[in-house]
Amino acid sequence: MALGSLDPVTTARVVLILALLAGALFFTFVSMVGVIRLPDVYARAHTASQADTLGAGFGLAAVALTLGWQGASVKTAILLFFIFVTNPTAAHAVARAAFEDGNVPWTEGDERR
Amino acid sequence: MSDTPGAGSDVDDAAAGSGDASDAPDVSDRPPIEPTYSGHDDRPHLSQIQRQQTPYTESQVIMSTVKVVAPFALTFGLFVTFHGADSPGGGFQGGAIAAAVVLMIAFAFGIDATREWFTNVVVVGLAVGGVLVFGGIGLVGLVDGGTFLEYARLPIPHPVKYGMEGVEILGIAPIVAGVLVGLFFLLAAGFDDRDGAGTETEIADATTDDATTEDDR
Amino acid sequence: MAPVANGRVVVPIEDTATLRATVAHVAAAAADGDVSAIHFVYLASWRDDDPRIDDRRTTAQDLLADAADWARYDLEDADVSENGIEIETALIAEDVYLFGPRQYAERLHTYADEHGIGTVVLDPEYTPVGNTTLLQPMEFELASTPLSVREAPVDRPSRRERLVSEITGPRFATVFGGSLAFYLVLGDPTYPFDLVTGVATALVVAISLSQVSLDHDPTLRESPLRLVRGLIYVPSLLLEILKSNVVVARVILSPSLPIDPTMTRMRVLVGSGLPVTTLANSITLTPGTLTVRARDADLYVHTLIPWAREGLFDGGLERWTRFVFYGREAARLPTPRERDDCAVLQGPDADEPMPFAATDGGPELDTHHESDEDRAPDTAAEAAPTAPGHHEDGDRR
Amino acid sequence: MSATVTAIEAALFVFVIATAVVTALARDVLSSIIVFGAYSLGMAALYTFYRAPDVALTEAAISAGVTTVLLLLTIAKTSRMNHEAVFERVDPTAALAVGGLCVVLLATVTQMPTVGDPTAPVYANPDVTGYYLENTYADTGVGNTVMAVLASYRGFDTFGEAVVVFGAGIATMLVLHREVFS
Amino acid sequence: MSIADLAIAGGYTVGDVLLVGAAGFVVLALGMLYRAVVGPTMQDRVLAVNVLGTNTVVILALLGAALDEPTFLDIAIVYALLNFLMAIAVSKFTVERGGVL
Repeated sequence: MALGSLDPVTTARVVLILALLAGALFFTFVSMVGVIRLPDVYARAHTASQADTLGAGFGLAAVALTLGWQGASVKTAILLFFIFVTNPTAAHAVARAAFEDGNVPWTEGDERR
Repeated sequence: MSDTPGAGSDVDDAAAGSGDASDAPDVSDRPPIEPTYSGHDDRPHLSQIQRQQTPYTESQVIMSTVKVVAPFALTFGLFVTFHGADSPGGGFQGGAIAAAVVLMIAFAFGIDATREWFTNVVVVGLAVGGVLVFGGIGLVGLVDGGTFLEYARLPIPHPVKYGMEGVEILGIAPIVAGVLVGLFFLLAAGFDDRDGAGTETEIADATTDDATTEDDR
Repeated sequence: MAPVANGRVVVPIEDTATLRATVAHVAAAAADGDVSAIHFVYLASWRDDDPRIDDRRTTAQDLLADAADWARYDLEDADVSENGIEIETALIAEDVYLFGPRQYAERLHTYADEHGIGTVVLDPEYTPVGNTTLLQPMEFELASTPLSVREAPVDRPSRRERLVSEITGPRFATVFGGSLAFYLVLGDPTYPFDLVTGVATALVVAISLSQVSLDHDPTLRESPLRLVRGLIYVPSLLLEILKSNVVVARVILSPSLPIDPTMTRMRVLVGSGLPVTTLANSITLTPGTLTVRARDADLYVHTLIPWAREGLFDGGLERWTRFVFYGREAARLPTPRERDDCAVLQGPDADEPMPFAATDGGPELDTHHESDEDRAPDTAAEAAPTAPGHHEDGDRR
Repeated sequence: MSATVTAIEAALFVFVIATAVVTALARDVLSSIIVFGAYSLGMAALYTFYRAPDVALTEAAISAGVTTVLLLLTIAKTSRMNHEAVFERVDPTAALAVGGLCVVLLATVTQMPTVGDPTAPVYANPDVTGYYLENTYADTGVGNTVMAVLASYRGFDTFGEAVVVFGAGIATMLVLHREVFS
Repeated sequence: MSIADLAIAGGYTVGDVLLVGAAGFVVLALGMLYRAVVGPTMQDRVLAVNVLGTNTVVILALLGAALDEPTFLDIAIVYALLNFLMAIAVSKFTVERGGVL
């Protein structure tokens, strides 16, 4: 059966799932590009904590939408909460460790590391 | 790291709470310190060894996050333990998660504070108690004239199901949690908590009688 | 009690189980003639201009009065006339949020200097709010001042008693309720097995973690309000994250990579503990800015692009955090730029040097023309400390 | 599940093998441990994909949380050497020996049944697996067969394992000769 | 019938699409692995593994939705919690300060 033959609510839901999945992949892709491309650990921590968190948010939203109204969907909300609380803290911990280790942040004109 | 033993023990005393500051000769010698908003660097500097002995605490951001996350994580660990019967999980996994919570707290608050909170009695009690409960549940069947771990003879409703739950929850989970936390504490104590830390002789000392180190102090 | 430097002592107090015994100990020392002046001080964990702190101030003042009264009773009981002995109380540090043991120690030291005091007597249970179970750093920080420190030789109540005293409090109820709610959300609230095990779980969690997770008792009026205001905050934060993520994604994906990373410092006006964590994590979550250090009230923020830096200095997130924790009227404050509370630490227009030395006693590092190749990252922290150099010319607010 | 390898399986295999090789070859022990954490992430996803959530949960709880930390503590308390090179220099003889062993072991893989194959011995033997799968709920009243096997059918075995875990803890304490719990 | 079994186009179901999405996440994870391997600093490696952990959480959740096994979310929650432990533990150890605990 094709997508068009479904009732509008389900169609909208499927489209939304696909859109969220695409968003998740896009932002995780941005995160990956950033982690590989950016010049030093602080700059990498930016994308690692932010683009990736947003990507995870989109991905989990797609999962919640797929599961629909059942007990398990609550777990995606819990997951989202944990990720939004722990991810920035983890990035902060890493950046702080780098700072305590004496890494000077890269600035314009420095050699790429 | 060459350091005079005297300077090392000074910090040690202060940290240990005996705090008889009149013994510390260098306190009055220090230049008066102008209190600053965050004057970390104009304090008399600490050698590497001394710094190791200072209770190092994590940044308050990490501390607060651990404070928020820890109750949820422990609840989830116990949830996994309790729900081993009908969904993935069980005593082993739940016990490991609970132990991980203790580890998390140890990283945020420092090992000393954690050991003060999660005392030795609790650690050893969990491990030993778990084994005893597991064996005890097994022996009930034997006492009743059956075989070892014959849950059907337990004097409770749904004996088989709740017998298994009991073994998972009161037996395996505490053993795993207790042993993992115990191992963590053991490793964290390491070789270097004695004076002069970490040299070969110290490791040799650590394996000989403890009485010698009592004299050193 | 061993002779005290000049007979004048300061006792920082807090509502602890051993406070009474500590006061008795100091009074006994005074009765023996070792101590001629006793100053009880309460270090405020709030700021003067916080809304609705009158209750806490009153509580603190009552506690101070109690401590002074106890000391006088003890002196009377020992048949010592109190005339020769000076008993003072003070509520200090109301002008600033205190962060961590170092600032507590510094405040105590300032007070001691002003009143010619040479000794600090610590209640063994004294734990400055925000640093649960961490007396040792406080003692260590005090040890690096010229003050001599001693701990009142009071029997600590055993662990069990301490836990029991925690169990009665609202903290226990809060953690218990939170844990039970979380458990029932995970499980099935209509299934009796889940109810029973949920209560058991919540009991275990509350007994073990209520004293770890909460610094002070949640109040019935303020805490739910904060929760509601937090829920208002979440959507606006999400929108902010989404918006800046798109901007940063464009920067990262553009072939020329037009980034301008700079370390900045911003002094924020939020309390220690959860408020500053919320702010730091919000800053980190918003793309383009990353909290690298949260040292007391100073947040060291790494910014990726100038656009994010401007947004940071506008202080929108700081205002939101103040709204969540202190209410609507507290959110009206000048931006960090107007307050002159922000600084750029790198680049041609750097205002301040990078605070490496302040963090690990390492060598002073110049910020931007430091060649990175000749300094392996691992050895920087171990290098010998140099002479005391710069410190923040912080106006202590 | 067909016998062909799906996209996600292939990607996970590549990931797991890559992390395993890096873990083995990394010069610095600390980076080995960090990459080993990534390896456990891939393994957990793989277990999950093959519908072994119990194993995946164990992998997650033990490997991500506890093993990493215990290994870290061990190297922190002993000594860690810093090296310029990222990778270990490979000794050709040793590589040949290990490679040969791998080939021998991999040769047996072709003889293994595919995942979910109904003719695999583990399913085909009705006396053991079939019995567990069919009668667990009637016998014990629990839905998770893995747990029923562990705690009930093979309860004595599990008791032995629990005692082994306990004994291992005590033995470590004795070996380290630290009176931490005095 | 769960929405994961819903065929949308060319005989592929929503579950299939989610599985392909999960595979895409694994491929992205392979990219991050580059950073975990080459470093150059330890913090880079920790950071990369932390990102990998977040990715794994999403992969597990997607697998749970695609295969219609909601219990997989439990594993994802464990990872979300313990990934954080790993990040703070390792980052603390990468600071060459000794006596980290």
